[in-house]
Amino acid sequence: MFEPLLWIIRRDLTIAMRRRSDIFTTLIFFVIVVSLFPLGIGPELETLRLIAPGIVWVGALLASMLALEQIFSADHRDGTLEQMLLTPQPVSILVIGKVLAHWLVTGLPLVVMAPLLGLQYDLSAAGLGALMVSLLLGTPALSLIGAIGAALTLGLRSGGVLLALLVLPLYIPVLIFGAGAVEATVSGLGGASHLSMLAAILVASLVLAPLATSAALRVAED
Amino acid sequence: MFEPLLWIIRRDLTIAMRRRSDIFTTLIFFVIVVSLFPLGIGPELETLRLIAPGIVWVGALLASMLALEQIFSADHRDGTLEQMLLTPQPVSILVIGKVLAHWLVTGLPLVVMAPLLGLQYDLSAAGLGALMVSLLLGTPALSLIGAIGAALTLGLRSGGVLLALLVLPLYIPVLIFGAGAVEATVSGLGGASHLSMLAAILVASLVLAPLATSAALRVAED
Amino acid sequence: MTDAAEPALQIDRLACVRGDCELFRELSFAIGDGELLHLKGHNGSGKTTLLRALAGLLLPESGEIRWHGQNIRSLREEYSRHLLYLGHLNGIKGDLTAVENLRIGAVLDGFDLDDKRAWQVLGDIGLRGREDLPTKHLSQGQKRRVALARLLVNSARVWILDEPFTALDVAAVQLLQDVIHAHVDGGGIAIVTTHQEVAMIGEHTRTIVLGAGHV
Amino acid sequence: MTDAAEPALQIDRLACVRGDCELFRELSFAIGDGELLHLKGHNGSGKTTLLRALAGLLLPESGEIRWHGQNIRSLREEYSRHLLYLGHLNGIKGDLTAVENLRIGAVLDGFDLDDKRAWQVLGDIGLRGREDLPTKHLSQGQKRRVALARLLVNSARVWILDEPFTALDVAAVQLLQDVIHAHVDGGGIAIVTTHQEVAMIGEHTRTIVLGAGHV
Amino acid sequence: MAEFFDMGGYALYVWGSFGATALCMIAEPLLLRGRSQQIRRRIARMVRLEQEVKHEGQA
Amino acid sequence: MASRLVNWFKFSSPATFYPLARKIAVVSTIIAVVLIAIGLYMSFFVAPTDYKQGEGYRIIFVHVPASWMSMFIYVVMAGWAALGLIFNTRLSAMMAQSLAPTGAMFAFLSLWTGSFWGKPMWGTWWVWDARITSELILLFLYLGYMALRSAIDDPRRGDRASAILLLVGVVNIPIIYYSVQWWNTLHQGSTIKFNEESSMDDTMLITMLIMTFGFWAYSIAVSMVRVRAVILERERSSSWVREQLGAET
Ligand code: HEM
Ligand SMILES: Nc1ncnc2c1ncn2[C@@H]1O[C@H](COP(=O)(O)OP(=O)(O)OP(=O)(O)O)[C@@H](O)[C@H]1O
Ligand SMILES: Nc1ncnc2c1ncn2[C@@H]1O[C@H](COP(=O)(O)OP(=O)(O)OP(=O)(O)O)[C@@H](O)[C@H]1O
Ligand SMILES: [Mg+2]
Ligand SMILES: [Mg+2]
Repeated sequence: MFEPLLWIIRRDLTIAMRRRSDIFTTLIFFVIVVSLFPLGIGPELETLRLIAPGIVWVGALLASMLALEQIFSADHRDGTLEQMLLTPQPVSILVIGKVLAHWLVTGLPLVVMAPLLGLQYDLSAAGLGALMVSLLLGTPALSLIGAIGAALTLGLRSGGVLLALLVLPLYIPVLIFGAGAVEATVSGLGGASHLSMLAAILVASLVLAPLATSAALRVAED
Repeated sequence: MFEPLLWIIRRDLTIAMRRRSDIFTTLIFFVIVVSLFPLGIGPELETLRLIAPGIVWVGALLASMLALEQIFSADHRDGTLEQMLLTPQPVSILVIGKVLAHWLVTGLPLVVMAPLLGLQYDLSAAGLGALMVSLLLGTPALSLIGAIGAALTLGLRSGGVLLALLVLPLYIPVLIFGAGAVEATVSGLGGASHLSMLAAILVASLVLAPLATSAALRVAED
Repeated sequence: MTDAAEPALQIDRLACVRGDCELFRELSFAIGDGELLHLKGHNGSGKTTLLRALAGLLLPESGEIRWHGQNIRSLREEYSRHLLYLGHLNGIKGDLTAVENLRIGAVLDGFDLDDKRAWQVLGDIGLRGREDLPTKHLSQGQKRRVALARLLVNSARVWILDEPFTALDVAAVQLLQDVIHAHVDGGGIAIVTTHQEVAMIGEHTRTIVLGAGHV
Repeated sequence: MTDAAEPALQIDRLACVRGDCELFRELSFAIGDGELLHLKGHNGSGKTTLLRALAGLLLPESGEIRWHGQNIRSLREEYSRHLLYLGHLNGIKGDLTAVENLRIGAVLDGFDLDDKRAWQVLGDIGLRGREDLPTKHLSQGQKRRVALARLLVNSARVWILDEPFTALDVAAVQLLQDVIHAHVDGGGIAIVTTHQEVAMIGEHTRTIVLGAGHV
Repeated sequence: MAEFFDMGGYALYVWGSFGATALCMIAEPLLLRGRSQQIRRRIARMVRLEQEVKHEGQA
Repeated sequence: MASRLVNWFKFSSPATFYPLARKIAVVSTIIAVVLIAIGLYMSFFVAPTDYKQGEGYRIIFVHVPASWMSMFIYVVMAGWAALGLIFNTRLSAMMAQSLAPTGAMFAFLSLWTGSFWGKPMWGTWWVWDARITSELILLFLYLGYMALRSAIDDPRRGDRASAILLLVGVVNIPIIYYSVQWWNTLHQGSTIKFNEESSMDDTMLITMLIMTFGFWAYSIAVSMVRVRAVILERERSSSWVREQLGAET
């Protein structure tokens, strides 16, 4: 059970390494979106500090969502996805592998980059730490949940916007606890309870999302 | 020269009417994204009022950008785009027609919807007015500029994120003056100067963007 | 315009490259009014590429295509006015009806086509009763017929047809052949590719084989 | 497992619908060990659809497919273990080399394939010297060979091959035929479609024609 | 009567709510009726066309 | 037992359900009209004026039934979706499909009437209250379901994909609800809360229940008419539809 998982991850990471530009596009999108807000809102640091957790989190959420559009589509087009559905391995295992690889490639860079963006918004050191931890717990959950949407919209015409429509409402709990953790930390209340909720969501989606995703993939290959 | 323009618009509007769901998807994406921020930032109306112009504008910008992904792709796939390049009409005219139709279908609903979202953020009546006017001037400019990016990424694999990367930097002036107009109005300074800058940008992009777009389309059909 | 003795369309040392591979080079020939050019070659030999270059859709690697002595890149819309190109794709919108497709095509091609004439032409080409269905509900061959209906209403001088016979049944193939021959006999130019065994031989038919290393 | 006299794969009153149109209905047949089934039918008659249903990729409108008496929907991965499906798509990643593709396929199919054996098999199938190029740089026929290399390393009982001969040259077609016959002679099951004129006739070949209204 | 419609000063809000609700719950069945009639007409036309084709084939 | 099962599956065939749906639609239309008429009468002429909110509170008689219906319909749709996935019956997906627009409409009405209530009570059209926010998200879930359905051309694929979406959504609703509530309470000390203790007058409660049942009957009626349209459209090439239409026209 673990060997196929590791091989899938290895496979997807190898492919990602051979076409590196895809990784950077997501990261740069994140940076641009987050940097857009000060332009729209104005440069007052007090305001920015107030809204920083929300903005960074929404930015990460949008970036992760846009990157997800691609998670299954290449495999769908070249027929490797249908082969995966036909292996004796449980499809959910393969889904977990693919999502994990995808997160390593697109989610982890966001986590690493976020503190830098937090500095732009004058977040305190404690806030930056909470931001990183909350993203570290939250973005994998986003990837897992988003994979369901990606599988449901696989091969459809209006893919991008439709994916957003399906997935964003489901992202809301992650957003609330993620941004909440940072805010609670900044305001001195301590973000531990938020973070444990995030961890709970992560575990729950790790269990449930692959099932839904593999069902959706079977439908898409029908 | 005007007859083909009108026919292109009529054509695209007819098609949009026959598949109505595409229109709503963009609009709903806009509503969702704008509604995400309070969830990340917190429900205090004073903060929200402060950041409302920026948030609504960034939301409109992202929605318009995602919708643009589709502007040429259907025509590219079914071969009508190459036919358009082969008509005796100047391609820029056809581009203007298509962008205008696209804006009527995806941009105008955003303009109409924006005041409702402004209400959620407790904007004043004057602010709502300025928001509508600035979007009315700004979103066509966004569509015109974004069409260049859509033409450049036509038929490419990682279309969505790449388009974002190309187009977002070009959107920044529109965002600054658009959100600025609303803020200036709300704070009692009057948004007229911002709005006239927006109008200037609109006129400039009306002249230049179709040329760039048609050049890009020729390359895409090569 | 220019000297009448000069052939209308001249291809001068044309070379085209797709991806890594050079499809043809130093290709030169000319076509005059009233001529039909039958382009042959195996799959992937570059027929579509050449036709797209002739239509001005594709920029050749080197060489020139001249319409009455002038490079088509500088003529642009002036050249398109005389051109009708039908590629592998039908170029019709699935959400519009056959009549709407035909009329919009006509307007963009710069002439007017009233509703009655559109219905009539579509009836002639074998779509009676389906003129106002969205074309996405038509079968493959019927869609192809909608695209071909343009040939009956257009007054372009140069027809560039890439595999026009695909998906057509016997009756439609016959009809299309007649239309092409009538066009050529009327002084028009037609450039056609097809893998099917179709009698393209008329009085003024010439054949060019691509990919065999010679013209 | 169950009664040996019972055929391994039973198709019971199967019906499939694509879009609006019913491709076949009340289709029943059975295939036992050591049999080769040649599926025929014109374009769009539903061959691919049937094969995908047999592979468990497609949910039929009604009817059952049974493997040793049990519905394949309830067996799932248990059935996939005995299955090798090769569709219109090659199912190989263009960014990975042939060796990587083959080895990953093997791991997912549940057995181990060392590097040496992978190189050897790819050499056997005519890819010597191209084993570690990213497959996107291979020609169409070479890509198909990479996909077919799976047949040489797999121990699946049921082979479902959708147009396996496309893009292959004469030598490769011969090789593939031999491989299929060896598989069938060894007690395996093979279900094959092809439009090409290929000698699929062996001792235990059966033919089913779709779209002609009968089985 | 006027007093009733005034709703103790809350006329806009009360009638705005009840009005919108009434509007939606009346419009929905009407739109639905239009749609099902359209579907009926389209299918009827399809059937007619197919029969025509059949007749032509026989003739 | 077995025979009863067979009986149920008989009605899961669109052809047998089509005429039955008409009967149900007629009966529930009558019930809906009667109940809503009584409910309206009671909400304006029987229910007493609220001592705190004056006449404005009468909005509750549409606001609360609409809110309840919007939530209830989503759960019913998810139930149909689960049935469809398990038993592979086409009719279940059609039922879910024909409930969706009505559910979305009630979600919208809940927000609309709530706003028209919030303005006089709180002085603002909108607050980011937990309950209101989760109703908004519910509306998004409805719209997502409908958008996914209409984006998929193959109806059978659409059935299954949207069923999965519904089930994922229904698992998420409690999570969303509690997360929003928590988000709100942690941030907000002083914003207005629903005054839940205000003891509800019996007539008010009864009126609200009557309106709710009226809306309920309305939903059944509308969805039955819509399911008939959906059945016709999806089964248009089958012989029974052709006979049916031939008989009607
Ligand atoms: C924008 C404004 C509003 C929105 C979007 C809104 C939304 C909702 C929703 C979704 C429910 C159903 C919740 C449930 O049953 O658990 C509900 C119920 C209710 N709402 Fe509102 N509401 C709004 C304003 C108001 C106002 C101003 C009041 C009263 C002053 C009010 C009073 C009630 C009451 C009493 C219920 C029934 C609660 C229950 O039985 O649990 N709402 N509202
Ligand atoms: N966009 C492209 N990028 C790279 N290579 C291409 C592209 N389009 C075509 N080719 C290659 O160019 C060659 C010529 O293609 P072309 O379509 O002109 O062939 P053709 O003669 O029309 O073949 P057919 O008879 O199959 O239509 C083929 O080998 C093809 O693989
Ligand atoms: N995803 C789909 N949606 C709707 N219709 C489809 C879909 N896929 C295939 N079809 C239709 O189903 C029919 C059967 O297709 P199928 O691919 O099974 O044919 P086939 O026998 O394999 O043909 P070929 O010999 O060309 O491969 C065709 O008419 C096709 O148009
Ligand atoms: Mg070609
Ligand atoms: Mg096939």
